[in-house]
Amino acid sequence: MVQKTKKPFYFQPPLSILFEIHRLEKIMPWDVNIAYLLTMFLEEMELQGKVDFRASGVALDSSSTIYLKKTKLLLKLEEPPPPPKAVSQFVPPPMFLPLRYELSSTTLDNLLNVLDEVLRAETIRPPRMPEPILPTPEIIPPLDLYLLQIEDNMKTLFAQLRQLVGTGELLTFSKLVAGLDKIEAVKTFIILLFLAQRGKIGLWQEEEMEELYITVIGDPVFDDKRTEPI
Amino acid sequence: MTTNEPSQSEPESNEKLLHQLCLLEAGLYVAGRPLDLKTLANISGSRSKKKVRKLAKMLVEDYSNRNSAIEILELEGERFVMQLKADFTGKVRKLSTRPLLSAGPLKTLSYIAFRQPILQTQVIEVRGNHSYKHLKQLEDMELIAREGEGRRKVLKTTQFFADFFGLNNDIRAMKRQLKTIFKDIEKTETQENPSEENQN
Amino acid sequence: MTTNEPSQSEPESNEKLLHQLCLLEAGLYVAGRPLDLKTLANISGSRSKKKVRKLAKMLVEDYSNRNSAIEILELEGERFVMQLKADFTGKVRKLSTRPLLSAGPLKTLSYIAFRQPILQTQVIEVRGNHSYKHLKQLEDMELIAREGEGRRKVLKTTQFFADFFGLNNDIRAMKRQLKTIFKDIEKTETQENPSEENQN
Repeated sequence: MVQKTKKPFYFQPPLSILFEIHRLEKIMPWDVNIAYLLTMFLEEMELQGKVDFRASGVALDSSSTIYLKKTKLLLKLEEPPPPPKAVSQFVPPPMFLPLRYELSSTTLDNLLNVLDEVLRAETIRPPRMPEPILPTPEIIPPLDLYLLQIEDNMKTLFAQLRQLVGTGELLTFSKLVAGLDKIEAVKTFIILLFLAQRGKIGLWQEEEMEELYITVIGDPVFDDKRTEPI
Repeated sequence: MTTNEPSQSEPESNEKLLHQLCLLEAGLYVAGRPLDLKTLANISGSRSKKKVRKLAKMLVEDYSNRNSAIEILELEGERFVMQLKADFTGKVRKLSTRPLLSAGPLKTLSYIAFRQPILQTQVIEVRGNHSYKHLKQLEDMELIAREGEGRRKVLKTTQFFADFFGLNNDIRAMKRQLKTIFKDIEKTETQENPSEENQN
Repeated sequence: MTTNEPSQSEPESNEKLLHQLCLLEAGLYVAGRPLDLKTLANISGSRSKKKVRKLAKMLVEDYSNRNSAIEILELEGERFVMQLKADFTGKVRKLSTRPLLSAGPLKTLSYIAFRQPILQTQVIEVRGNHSYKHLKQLEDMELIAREGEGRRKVLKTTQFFADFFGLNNDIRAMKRQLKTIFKDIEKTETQENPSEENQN
């Protein structure tokens, strides 16, 4: 009979969901509206006027399985959700600049060109030179007796100079201290500075040369006393 | 001057060639940035691009054959640059008188280069608030440019940036080049210690 | 590391020697200013001055044998410098476009050079409060040195400053040089307008 060979109505979609038991595990429970399916199933059975208990049992069993799955998922959702994954932003490694030498365009002229303007600002406040930073007195070694006898030494050296050269003539420092040891040469140099300060001699050094030139410029009178016979 | 190649049979011509090589070397040394063929032609006193290209390639070859810390490279667009080989950078960078950038600002720069054009707010989000200082530094050095105002400020790298790294200034081409570079950097850094400097 | 000279019979030692030569070359290239033996020893990782001196002299020799626009020279006081040969300077000078300093710091530097040794307070008085920043920059670039503390801080230019501008590092000689050149400039500029810029 045609009717007997026909598949029962509940094997048609969407009711088939409840009756393909082997597929139940694979379905997404949230996709299935159990109430809708069961209502449809009952209405169809009523329409056909034949109560199929076996089919009803299977439908109920499947429905409860799906319902159980939904419940399990809901419970799972109650667990603390995993921390939201930070938006993974790829930050590339630093690119080190290649090192290149580069001749600067700044020249001495540039430096001096701006100097003029800077110096104008200075007219408002004239420069104060830093005071020389001197060592504290206690660090200064005790004055050499030689320096205390400075006046005498000046006279002696001046007389010596006059013997070596006449007024206006040049004498080199190296010649003056030839044969003396270092400390004596230094002492002689200091006395020369005192003589120069008195205006008795002139000291002169060329920019590139190390040699010091001495000229006797004072008259042969030292502290109103002649240092040599006329 | 003709566009003929220098003939090897003439000794005078060979001398001239050596002199022109020196002129190119001098230019590359002094400029400290990539120079194009036109500029190089100008320096060498030659009007033939073909000849200048050949000379420049000879210089590249010459430097690569020497045991030297300095290299001459050909960059995209027939441009040539003299620079220190990267192997030596770490050991001598403190001697450079140019203001150098430390790892922090350089990371910010890498990020901008890779994501440009990019909103400033986005850079600050990813690199942190301290990177405002980096942006100022990078802008001062003319490595990046900012466009727009306030929250809509957009950042890009400059032509100078592209030149400095020898990159293409077309954003898409540059990003392709950068990808390769970053891969190389990461590869070489896997066995090395992470950079010790972390200050700005 | 020992102070022994590298033995030529060991190939490994020879490789190390070549690497040290490269390190010195790298340092001289990047610095662009004369470096003393101590600095060079530092770069090369050697503790023997004798060895570093020998290496540096080898570099000088090596460069003098090359057909190159660049030379390495030994200066007074066992200092070494890499520089462009004078013959080429004129021809490529126009390629150098980057100033050492912007106008503001340059003015401050110029003033210090002319008045040194000078109290820091005096520089600030003449150049204004913003010049504190200049002093920091100039010190970072090793163009000036500060001595003393607080209000007694005294400023001077450094050996690097003298080297950079080709001046004598003896203060008195330098000031004489500066004054002579300055006078020449003033003479030629009497009819020109004074510079209008006053910003940093």
